[in-house]
Amino acid sequence: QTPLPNVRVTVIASGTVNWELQHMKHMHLDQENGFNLVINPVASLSAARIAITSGNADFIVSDWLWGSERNMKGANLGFLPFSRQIGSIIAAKGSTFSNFSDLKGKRVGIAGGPLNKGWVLLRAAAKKEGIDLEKEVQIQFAAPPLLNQAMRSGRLDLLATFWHYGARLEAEGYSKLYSLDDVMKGLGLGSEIPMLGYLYDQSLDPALVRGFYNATKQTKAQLAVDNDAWDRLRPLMKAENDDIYHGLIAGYRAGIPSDLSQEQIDDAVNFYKIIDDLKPYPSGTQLNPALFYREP
Amino acid sequence: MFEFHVEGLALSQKQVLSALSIRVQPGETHCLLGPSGSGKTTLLNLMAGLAQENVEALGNGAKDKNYWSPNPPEIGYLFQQPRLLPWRTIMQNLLLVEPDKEVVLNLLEEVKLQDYVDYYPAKISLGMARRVALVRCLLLKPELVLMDEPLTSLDLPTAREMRVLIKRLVCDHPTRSMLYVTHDLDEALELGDSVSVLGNVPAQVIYNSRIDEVSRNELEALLKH
Amino acid sequence: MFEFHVEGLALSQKQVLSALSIRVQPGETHCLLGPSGSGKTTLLNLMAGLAQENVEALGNGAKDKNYWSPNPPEIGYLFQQPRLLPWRTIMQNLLLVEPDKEVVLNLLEEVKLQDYVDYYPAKISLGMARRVALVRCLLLKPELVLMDEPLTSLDLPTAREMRVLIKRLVCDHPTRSMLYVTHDLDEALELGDSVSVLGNVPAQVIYNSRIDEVSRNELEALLKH
Amino acid sequence: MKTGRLSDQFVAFFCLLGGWWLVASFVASPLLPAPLEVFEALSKEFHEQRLIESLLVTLQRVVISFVFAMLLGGIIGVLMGRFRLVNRILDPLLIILLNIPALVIIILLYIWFGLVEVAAVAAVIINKLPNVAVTLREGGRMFDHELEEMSVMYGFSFQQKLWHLWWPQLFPYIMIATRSGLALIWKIVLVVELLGRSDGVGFQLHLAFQSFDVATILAYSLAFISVVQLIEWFILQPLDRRASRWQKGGSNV
Amino acid sequence: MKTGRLSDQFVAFFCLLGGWWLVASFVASPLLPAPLEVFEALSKEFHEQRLIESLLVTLQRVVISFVFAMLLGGIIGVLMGRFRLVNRILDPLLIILLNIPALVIIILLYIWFGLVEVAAVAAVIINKLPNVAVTLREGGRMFDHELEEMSVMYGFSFQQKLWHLWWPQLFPYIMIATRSGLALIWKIVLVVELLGRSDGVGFQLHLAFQSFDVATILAYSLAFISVVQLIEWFILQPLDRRASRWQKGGSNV
Ligand SMILES: Nc1ncnc2c1ncn2[C@@H]1O[C@H](COP(=O)(O)OP(=O)(O)OP(=O)(O)O)[C@@H](O)[C@H]1O
Ligand SMILES: Nc1ncnc2c1ncn2[C@@H]1O[C@H](COP(=O)(O)OP(=O)(O)OP(=O)(O)O)[C@@H](O)[C@H]1O
Ligand SMILES: [Mg+2]
Ligand SMILES: [Mg+2]
Repeated sequence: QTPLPNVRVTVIASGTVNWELQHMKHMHLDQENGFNLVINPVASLSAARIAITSGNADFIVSDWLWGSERNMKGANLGFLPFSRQIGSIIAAKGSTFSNFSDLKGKRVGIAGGPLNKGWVLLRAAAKKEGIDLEKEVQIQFAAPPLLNQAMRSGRLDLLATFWHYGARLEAEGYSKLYSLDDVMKGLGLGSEIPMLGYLYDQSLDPALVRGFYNATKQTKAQLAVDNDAWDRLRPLMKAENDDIYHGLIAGYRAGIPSDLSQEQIDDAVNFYKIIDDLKPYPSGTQLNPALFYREP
Repeated sequence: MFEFHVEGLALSQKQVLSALSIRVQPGETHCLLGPSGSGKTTLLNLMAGLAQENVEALGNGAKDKNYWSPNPPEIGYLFQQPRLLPWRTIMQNLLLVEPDKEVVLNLLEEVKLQDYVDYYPAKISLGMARRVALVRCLLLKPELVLMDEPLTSLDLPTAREMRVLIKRLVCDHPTRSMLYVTHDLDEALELGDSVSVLGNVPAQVIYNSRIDEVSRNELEALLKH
Repeated sequence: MFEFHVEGLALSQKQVLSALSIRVQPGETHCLLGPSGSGKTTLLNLMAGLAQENVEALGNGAKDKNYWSPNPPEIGYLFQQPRLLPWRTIMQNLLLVEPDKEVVLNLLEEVKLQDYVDYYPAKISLGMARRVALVRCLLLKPELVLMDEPLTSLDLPTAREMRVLIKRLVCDHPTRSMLYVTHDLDEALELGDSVSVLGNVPAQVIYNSRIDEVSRNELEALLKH
Repeated sequence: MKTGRLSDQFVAFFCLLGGWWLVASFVASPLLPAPLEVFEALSKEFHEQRLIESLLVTLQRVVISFVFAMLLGGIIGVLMGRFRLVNRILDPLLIILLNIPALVIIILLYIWFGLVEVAAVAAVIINKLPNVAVTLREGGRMFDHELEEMSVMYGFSFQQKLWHLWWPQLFPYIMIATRSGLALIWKIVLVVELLGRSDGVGFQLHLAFQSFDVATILAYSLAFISVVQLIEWFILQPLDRRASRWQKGGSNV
Repeated sequence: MKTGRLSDQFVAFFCLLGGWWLVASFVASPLLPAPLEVFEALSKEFHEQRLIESLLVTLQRVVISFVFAMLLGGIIGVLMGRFRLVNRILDPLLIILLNIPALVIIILLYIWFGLVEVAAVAAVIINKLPNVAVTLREGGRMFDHELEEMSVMYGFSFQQKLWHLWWPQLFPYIMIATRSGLALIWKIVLVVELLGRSDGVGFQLHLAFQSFDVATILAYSLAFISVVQLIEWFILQPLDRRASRWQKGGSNV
């Protein structure tokens, strides 16, 4: 009996991916699908990206935007859907925004930089109404924990952040301002494209990729219904209270994607164009759909 | 009259000065002789009020550090080493003490260094540096001048000229007093009005007299002790 | 015989040495007199082969920097300033030159500094530091010793003892030669076998003779030029 | 002489460039872009009007932080070097400030004062100040005792001491603090911008970094390095030369 | 004397602690935890066996990088200080290395050599080396010309020169490089660990940052600062004192 091949996945130690993989490992879903899962925790997304670029990881989780950009620069990455979560738009307590023109002059915090998906979608939607949000609001890019803090101390009116940071704020009584799903539909992107996914190098053995994909799907299916499994994961989640804990579970479950459909891939291509058009100097390049993994 | 009195002094636990008194009459020059390492420089430093670390003044009067009676005089001090600022030219060094360029140039001419005003101290010879230091000291106009072997490292004719200069500007000045440390008996006899000889370390005054009451041979014998 | 010849030397574009030759007989002592700033130290540095920046040797022989004929001798050099390592005690300074502690202690006793072996240079007087430097130089056993005013800042009796020491260890040594720079004519007359007088800067030899063919007065007159 | 010196540096510069170009064309990976690609990225950033603007913003932060850090750190350092008591009391604080991670200071200041410019600049100053202090403390310790005594005896005024006595002795230490200071401050400004500012080179670098755009990263780095190299050539090296004139090996009389 | 010196520092230390405690209890926010909370976080990390382990891993990286950076940087710096030609040729390279953002070096090395320990340590060394070089270059420049000549005339061997002539003159510069070096290296190690290691204090710190656990962040910072403070008390300060014995103000004969 030959030992199973190792599959190395580099994950952020405190991130949602880690929850999923820990469960997979615990239930031996990796062995069942013909590989041995090795989890390498790192402290930041950058570290994970370096890991796959330098060949020290087989899979990492990132968004397809990054994957496609790397591919344009000569990499050969593939994408397995991980989550449909895009991010959250959170409003300060007591604020009332009904349309985009209310946002004029407001202080908007954006996590991660100008490519934050929620922010891009907002801008695209506002642009349709003839408002250039980039010029009309006071933008504050910063690291997500800092922005959460700024929100709590009343230094922001609106916040576009990652969903698990948003979930914490929601648990504290802040409200989501926009449903990004609606915004996307408004932009003609109706198919709920998963933004985050497992990126891997396409030279990886296809059988392993398929095995890994199956294992994640089985894991997700279990986590979608099994509450006991979550209790086991709770220490990893650093949830200060039950509200946050349940918020995080709900968020995870809401993000579980389906297999990629052609429609979703088309939407991704369109979405890419929207982002490109929003740049001050659009590059005019197109998303290469070869990035996305299709069931053979 | 300036009277200096100390009960004793120790540097880093080593006693360097015994109890001693030095008296300088106003307008007069007092020469100080003594073997190498006997404590002359230490004595001058103490007189000048230079705070040294690890100093233990001994005896009474050590607390208030008032060694002078009645009052500490205004003091100018020519150190044993030139102590010029190496990063300033000769002229710049002197202008720090006397801003009037004319005065400085005149004195520099007297020590025959008028051609070296723009030289840095590292680029002149030791004897020249000593002369610059002498000029700097002569630019001050204090009540009491302390000079620590000002004319070593100079050739005989130059030393003689310098001696004349010092005599003219300090010794013959009616209100300026001087305490002059030297190893050269001729110098002492020529410049001094009175003389003290220090014994070996810890220094004490083993002889003190007016200069006209002492002969060269006597002094030489005293130094040999 | 050691013969040194240079066509001229300029430091930072200023000519310091003219063409000059110095001859030292093996086993003899040659004294060098000259006014302050005339170029004696520069000459000694050149002899010792100390590379100085901004030096322009003038004339022939300047290229290969071979000023000695037939061959450059082994040289020991007592600098005009003590140049002790300030961060090492007297003893450590000397042990760097002569590892045998006994020998060092013996010589230190001769200059009466045996009690100061563990002192750092900043804590001894200038005259004492000079004596330490003298000891360090005497620890070397070269063919030719260069000494640049070794006995300034010393009182008369001590200077006399040092002179005796130098005479015993260097001048009377059958194979050791010395070039001795001084401003003190008595010293020159006592120690030297021959004497040269340098003129003012740029230095050149204005007088050269065996010591027994010259009188003190003659030398004094020469120095005044 | 002067041209010789500069041309030497140019030769060294071009050798470096050549070496880089050789290695890059040998490796031929976008992760090690050739000089040309970097210059393309540079001109792209320039034409899209980001380069100059970011550089100016960052330089402004660098200059302000530099001035304050050098002044405060210098005074504290010299006092610590001169007076044992000051040293003993401030030393633990210095160690703490020196070793507290930049991240921590930046976060705390951002939290307390909000994501404002003052917090950013203050964070940089607090990060750099202990370095200056540590450097100038050694300078203060090495002051020449004999010259100090001389200045007292010859009645130097405070200004005279400052300019003619202390400054020349502190000069090498100030140069160390300046050179490594500029570099350090610029690096901290990058982190500060990365964590909580929306403009400046650090922000642009972060964007480029997110898409692993090494050419752009290098382009911005080179732009800043060029600025520093100009400062080096036209301010620091002339100062160096002026200050070493008096030394034995100095080149002027 | 010695106890007096240490107790002074303890007093200063406790004053600091007291001040912190006062401010913290006044502000009463989890973002400025009181000393007690930090110590709780510390003991929690200690009991969960992360503290010592992370600290050891990080310290190991710090020590290795420190040794190499000091050695290489020191040699290069002194040579640059002594020889004008070396200086002119290496100067542009030094400026580049000094000012290239740490991030860039770290990423490039990780990408080229993979996420291995060697790349991490090399990145730290390359980051720190130019700082050491810049510092020791000034040291090399200030060498005493007269003592140098003396050592030649009195036939000092290379070892004698190294130990008795050069080392004491370089000492203050080495202390600067050591003190600010330890701090800088530790900070870079943090970034290196953040970007590509799965252990060490930098890794833990960043995890704490993501959940905004300021108490834990401070706990780890304090743990490292304590280590440095111990180094300061038991290695650097005794060295300082030994090296200043010979000065005019020194306390021994
Ligand atoms: N900082 C110090 N610590 C300990 N001893 C010292 C210190 N400074 C000087 N001494 C000692 O004090 C004594 C006197 O030194 P001082 O410099 O006063 O001598 P001096 O009479 O000026 O000698 P010279 O004629 O050689 O200049 C010496 O024995 C010296 O060792
Ligand atoms: N580095 C230098 N650059 C320019 N000129 C110099 C330099 N060094 C010495 N000189 C000049 O050379 C001349 C001779 O100096 P040197 O030190 O040889 O004199 P010296 O004969 O030893 O005098 P002293 O008896 O005072 O020691 C002086 O006029 C001095 O100004
Ligand atoms: Mg003396
Ligand atoms: Mg001389």
